[in-house]
Amino acid sequence: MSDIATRPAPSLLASPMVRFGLILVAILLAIAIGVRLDPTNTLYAIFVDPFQQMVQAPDLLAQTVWEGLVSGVLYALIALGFVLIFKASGVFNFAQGIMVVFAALTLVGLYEKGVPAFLAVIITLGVMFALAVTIERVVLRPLVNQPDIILFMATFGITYFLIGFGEALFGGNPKQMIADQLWLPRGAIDLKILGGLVTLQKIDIAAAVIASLMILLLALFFQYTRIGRALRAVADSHKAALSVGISLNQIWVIVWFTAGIVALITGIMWGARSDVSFALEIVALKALPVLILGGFTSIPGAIVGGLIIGIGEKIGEFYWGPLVGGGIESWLAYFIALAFLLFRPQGLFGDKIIERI
Amino acid sequence: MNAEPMTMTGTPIRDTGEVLLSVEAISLRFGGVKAISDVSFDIRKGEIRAIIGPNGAGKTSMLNCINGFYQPQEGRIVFKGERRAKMRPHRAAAGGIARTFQNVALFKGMSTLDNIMTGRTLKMKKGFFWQALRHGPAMQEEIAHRRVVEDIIDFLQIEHIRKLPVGKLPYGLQKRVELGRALAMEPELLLLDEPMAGMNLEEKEDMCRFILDVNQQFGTTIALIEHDMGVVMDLSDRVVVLEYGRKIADGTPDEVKANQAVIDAYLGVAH
Amino acid sequence: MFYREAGQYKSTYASDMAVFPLREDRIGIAVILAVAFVAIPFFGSDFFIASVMIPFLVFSLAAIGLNILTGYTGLISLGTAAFMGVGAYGCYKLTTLFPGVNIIVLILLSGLFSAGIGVLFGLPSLRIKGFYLAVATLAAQFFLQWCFVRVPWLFNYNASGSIEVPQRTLFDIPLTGASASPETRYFVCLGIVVTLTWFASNLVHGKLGRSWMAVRDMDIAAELMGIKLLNAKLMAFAVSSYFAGVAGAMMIFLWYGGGEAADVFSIRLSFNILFMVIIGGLGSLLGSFFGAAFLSILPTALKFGLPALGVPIGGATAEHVTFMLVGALIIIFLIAEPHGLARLWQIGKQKLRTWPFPY
Amino acid sequence: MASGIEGRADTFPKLLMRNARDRAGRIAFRHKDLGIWQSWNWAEVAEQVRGFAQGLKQLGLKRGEKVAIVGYNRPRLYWSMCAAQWLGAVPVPVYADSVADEMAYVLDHAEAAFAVVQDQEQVDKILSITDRLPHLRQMLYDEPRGLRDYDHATLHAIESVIADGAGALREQAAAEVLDREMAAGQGSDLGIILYTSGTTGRPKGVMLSHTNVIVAAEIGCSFDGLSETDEVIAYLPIAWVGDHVFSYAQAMLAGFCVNCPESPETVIDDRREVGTTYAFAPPRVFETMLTLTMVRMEDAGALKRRMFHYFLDVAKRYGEQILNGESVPLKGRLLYKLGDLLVYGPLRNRFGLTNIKVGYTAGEAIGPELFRFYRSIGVNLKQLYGQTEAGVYITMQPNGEIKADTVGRPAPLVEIRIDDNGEVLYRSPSIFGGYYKDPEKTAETMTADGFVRSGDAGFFDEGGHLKIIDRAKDVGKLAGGELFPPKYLENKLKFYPNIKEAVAFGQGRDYATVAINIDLTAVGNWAERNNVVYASYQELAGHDLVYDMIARHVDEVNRSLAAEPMMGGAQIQRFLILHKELDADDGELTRTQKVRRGFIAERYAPLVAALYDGSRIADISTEVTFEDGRKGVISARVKVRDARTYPVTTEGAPAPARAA
Repeated sequence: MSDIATRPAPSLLASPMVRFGLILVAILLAIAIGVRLDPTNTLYAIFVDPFQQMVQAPDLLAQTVWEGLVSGVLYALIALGFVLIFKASGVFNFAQGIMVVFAALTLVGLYEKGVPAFLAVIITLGVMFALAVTIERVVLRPLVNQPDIILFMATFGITYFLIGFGEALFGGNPKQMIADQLWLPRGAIDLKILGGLVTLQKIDIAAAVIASLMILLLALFFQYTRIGRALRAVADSHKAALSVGISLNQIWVIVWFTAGIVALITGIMWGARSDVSFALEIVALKALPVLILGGFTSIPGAIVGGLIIGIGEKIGEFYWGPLVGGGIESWLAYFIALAFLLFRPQGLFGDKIIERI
Repeated sequence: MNAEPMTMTGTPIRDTGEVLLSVEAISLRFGGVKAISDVSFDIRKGEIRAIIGPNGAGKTSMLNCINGFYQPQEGRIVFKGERRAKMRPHRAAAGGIARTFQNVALFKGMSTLDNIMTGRTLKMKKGFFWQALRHGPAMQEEIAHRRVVEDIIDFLQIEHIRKLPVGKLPYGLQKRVELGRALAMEPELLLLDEPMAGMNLEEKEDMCRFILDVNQQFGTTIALIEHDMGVVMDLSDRVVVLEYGRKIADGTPDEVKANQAVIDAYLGVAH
Repeated sequence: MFYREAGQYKSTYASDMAVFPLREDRIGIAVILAVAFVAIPFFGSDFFIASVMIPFLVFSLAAIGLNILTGYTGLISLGTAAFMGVGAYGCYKLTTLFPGVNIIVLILLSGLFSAGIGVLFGLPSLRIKGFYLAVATLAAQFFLQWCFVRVPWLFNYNASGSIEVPQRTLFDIPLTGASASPETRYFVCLGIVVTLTWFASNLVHGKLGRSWMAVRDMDIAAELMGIKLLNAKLMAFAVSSYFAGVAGAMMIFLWYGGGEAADVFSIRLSFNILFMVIIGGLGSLLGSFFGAAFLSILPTALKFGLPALGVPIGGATAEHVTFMLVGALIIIFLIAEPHGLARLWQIGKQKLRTWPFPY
Repeated sequence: MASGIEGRADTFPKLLMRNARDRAGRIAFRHKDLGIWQSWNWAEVAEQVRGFAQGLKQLGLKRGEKVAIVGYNRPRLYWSMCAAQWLGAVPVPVYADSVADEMAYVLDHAEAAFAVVQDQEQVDKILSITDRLPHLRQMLYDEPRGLRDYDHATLHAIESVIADGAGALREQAAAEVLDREMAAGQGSDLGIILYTSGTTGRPKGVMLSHTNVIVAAEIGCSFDGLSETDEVIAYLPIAWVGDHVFSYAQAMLAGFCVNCPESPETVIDDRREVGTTYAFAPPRVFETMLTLTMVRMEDAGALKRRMFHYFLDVAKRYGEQILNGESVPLKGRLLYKLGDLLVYGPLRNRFGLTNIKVGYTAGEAIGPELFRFYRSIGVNLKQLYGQTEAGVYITMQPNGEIKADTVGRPAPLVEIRIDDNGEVLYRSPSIFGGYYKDPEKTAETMTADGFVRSGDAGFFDEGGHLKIIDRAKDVGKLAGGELFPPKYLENKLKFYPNIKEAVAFGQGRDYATVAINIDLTAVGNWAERNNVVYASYQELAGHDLVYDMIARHVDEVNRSLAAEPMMGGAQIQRFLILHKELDADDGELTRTQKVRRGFIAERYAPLVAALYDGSRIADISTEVTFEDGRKGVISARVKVRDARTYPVTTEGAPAPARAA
């Protein structure tokens, strides 16, 4: 037993300030909703009606959950990129979102320049590798041993640079993802279940499958390859990694490259569902609440967190959104994360926060 | 009572009468691990009380319970006659408990002066409005407290580092600044967590002198954790010995030195 | 080199604790204020004042606000733009509710709304720290931005959904609205920024500032010194958001003169202000000005400067280059001097004081 | 020049009351304490001193009794001098860093009845020797820290003594009695006893009357036009005549402000803050500042370093002429102006000498290079030649007649005569009244016609400026009859920043040799730049490259000696570098940091033998005292080297010019 010990977390609700604050937030939300509604029906509309709808039209519920599931998978993919880098280098990589966009833009851009689709994929992978090497050389190596916050800020710099660079190269207009050329399916499957019609886009199914495969591959990679074991070791201790015979610099390149691959796949899938543009950057921010739920260091956490956020915000938008005029998708994810955070500051799967003295 | 007559060499009359603080059957657990089990002892007004024990004996955890950083699951803490199941950090501070830390916990981005000034925070009453003006009452208050802080700086002989950021100071000086910050709170009970760890002989001697001076000049009650047995035996009036979270001895330095359990558990190893 | 410190002794604590204890620094500040209040309005062109100085002042104020939170108290916020927006909409509501009250008063009052909202979103800071807190502030950013669009009450149910800046005067001189001259608007901005900076400087040099820095540097020790963490943090959120709110109101009423505020107060703006604070220097009021100057003037300079130098560059390309440059500069700055321009300034000043010695 | 002592104010307490009347609101004392400069104006000081005097009176201090004063420069300690003088008692300032044994001798010899000390350290020191001080009755201290639990039967805080006195003075009768005490004092009364730290034997108590000191102060004040607007910083030992005259007597006379630094370590910063206008420092202080400057500049960028040295060259060429008001070509003037902006002004600022009107150096010879450096950057540095027995001034340098190698013309009111053996004798109204309780020594020093033997050998040059060669008794002869001035050699060597101390041997020997102490700061820095690795002082001192460097310095000294009259024979033939620093704690230096040649020759006898027996190496082990008082022995093998000598170029021996 060491003198340095964990501090028993104080009960959250014990703080009157926090309790007061939560009540205030609730009132604020109620007012925001109340503005849009006949006051007498407010409680009904919030607490009864949505659930009635769910029960009455299970097909719609299934459809919503499915859509949430798919976007959740994609959130999880972005979050996965974060987790990979955070685990191995302690860097909170804000640029993961933009790497997704950058990868997708490069792919589409290359194709537009006349490069065959699959060759373009390979070249893009090369670009992502070059990017990883550059970032390691130019940004990470000079900043080694700096506080986390500095590295975090540096990834902001990377983000901005990549935005400018990408727009300068490929222009700012949205582009069409080359889904067909990559043999991604299109069209939809209509399922007649639950007394209604549930439409599953084939591309969504593909996304879910490919994402699952991706995660499986990564798991195998970490479990059974020498480099993968080294990467896991480095998360615990840098010395351990060195003993495996891989330098820290190499590890960083590998990790950033892996994150780059994840980014490319995310970009392809997401781009195939909508289109490729910098608007994705905002979507990528959604990975943050996912991480908060899942914890910064947990791959299963990222997946579960992504699904919770994806499904949660779709259901919220579909059933409660109209009450306040819609569009609550833009912030609901953060509130869900915040609510979790207040009760589990370290996330669902995160390591326990230790306070030392 | 170990009272001695006053002499020119400065041996003080010990006035260790009433109990200032007592811990009663404290137990602290982290998950399944017991850090402290059923420990009771008291600290009398005006004395220097040492807490010793091997690494991991729960000494720091004990201090953390006393000033409310940890909340023990069982037991009571009685401070100035008030019995509490748990202490709250700022309530402990307001009640007159100050402390220093095993690994210096200074505010690294601030100067020595500002660090010690933070010790006065609780005693500064002027509101936000006056602070925003920084003239009139707020400035007078700042000046009044600056005077007190300057006395402490003078006392600890750290004039030359008054305006330097503490982050770059040598370790020994940082420890001194930390003591200064605690003193600025004008505490009734001062908890010192290994005040001499990592110091050279000269710095240790200085620190010993400061601790004795604080005790004598301001009448501050001191509870300290220290590994250097020579220091403990010289400084303290009474010693409590912990091992694996349990109290194994309690008494004057001589009594403790003679205690077989202590010799077995601690002294035999340390020397 | 210019410092002659001999004879500058302090015989009172008040003079020793002055913000500018050295005569040379006081002269420097006086010169800067003279330039700001006299030289710029007198010599500056309308374009310079309206497109360079006013944005600079607005960003400076917002950066000071964020610096109080992030630099002094160590709490990261990605929601500055939203708090600015609260100030802007608050001011708009106030102008409609109290058309008789002077606009300057209303701008200063509108900061109180964002202070309130800031405290609300600051509440989680008791429990969560670091990146986690950044996400909490993102919640504020997106939620408030959503409100700006979806709550028509905020923009008085008008069709365009934007803030309409009414004409308001002081002594018959138009301060806001279409007929307000850039000089007048500049003076109002300057007056507010100077006053609030003075308040901020007073705060950070006093008890509250020390509490903030204590929380930033070692929150556990601060707590055991009797500093109530929640109070200190919420105070930082309140003051920070107040500054942001006033900056937001200034932005719409004195700079843009109205507009689609929801787009203006986007996450991009939050990031921009965060960069200003980082490049300028965390924990330095002066740095906030440096950062704001750097990042608000750089795009303008690129847009107008490069073509002037004969580099053929379109508006869109200029924007891309700006993005790349800003990104690269952030990285370069973090590598060269993680403590920002303010630290460089400090080092330079120290060099001047110890000149000709290197240390 | 006529003596301008006012009829009334012929003692220091009277001067104080005059100041309190004429310039009541002017700041008299400042003390950096608790972070700011606490200040007292003349009226407040007078109030404090009156209370202090009354307090001392109540404690039983009698006319004619001695009051020992021990500590660093603190306002209350200066006030204690005046308060003692008020009652007709005699203050005896004592060097604060004296060890208990030295202090016991002085206090006992002076028969001190009271001791006014700074802090617990001094209290403890005196308590440890009380059994040897039968006359000591009361002790007062300035800083109460740590003394709370001491027996206060005969121990008092100055503050409370002053408060008690001030309380009693509220009674009209008591005040009148006290005022009569002051009025009873006369200029001819014994004002102060200053113990000199002789290079040999026990310290001697130099008795100076109020008139002696006031005349001396007046000489200085009128010579340099000092007024009440001046500022000095008091940081030299209060027991030294220089500090007594500059920081006490002249301040009282001219009414200027005395600034007491926060602690000995902060003197440079404190001097910069105050911006003194009038300064006094032994050459050592200036030397340290210059060495630090050069060492620090080595770390500057190449461009800055070149600029720095370029402008120093400019200063060397034109600076002194400009300061002396001579004509300088326009280009020189412009370059100097630029240099002033870029280098000299900032340098003066760093040294805290921006506002300096005149600075004095004395105590020992200053290197010409060093001296010219300060003058060339615009600091009006002058030399004076003085002694405690003279109440300090013997010769001074008038503006415009400043040379590095002479100490100036006789000071106002001073007559000088050169004895047949070359010794300098002087007479003035400020010379002392004799050594306390030592008529024998007094008779040895004073001639029948009232001249005082300085003990220094010197001569007047053509311009009527005095040039000091060495201690009269130290100017010796080699076995071959050539003149051997050891100090002259040593000083020449010490002008090199790498050499901290040098001890010359040669009296009655065949040739001259030296033992050298390297300067750890300068040489250490050189070593770092030249990748010379060393683990200790001893290793560095024995390094061959260091020997090579020192050999070059010795070579240059020999070359210059060869070119000087009468000195060619004293060229250094062999030298060695000592393995340890000479230290006052080991008795190798005096408390004023002068080398004790004889003692060193004894202590390092094997080394001296090696210098003369031709061996290349010698073993030595010496006992040393560590800082904490423990003793130990260090042993070393020291190398001896031969130096090159040069044929003597000047013939003949011009006789020293005599003063008219």
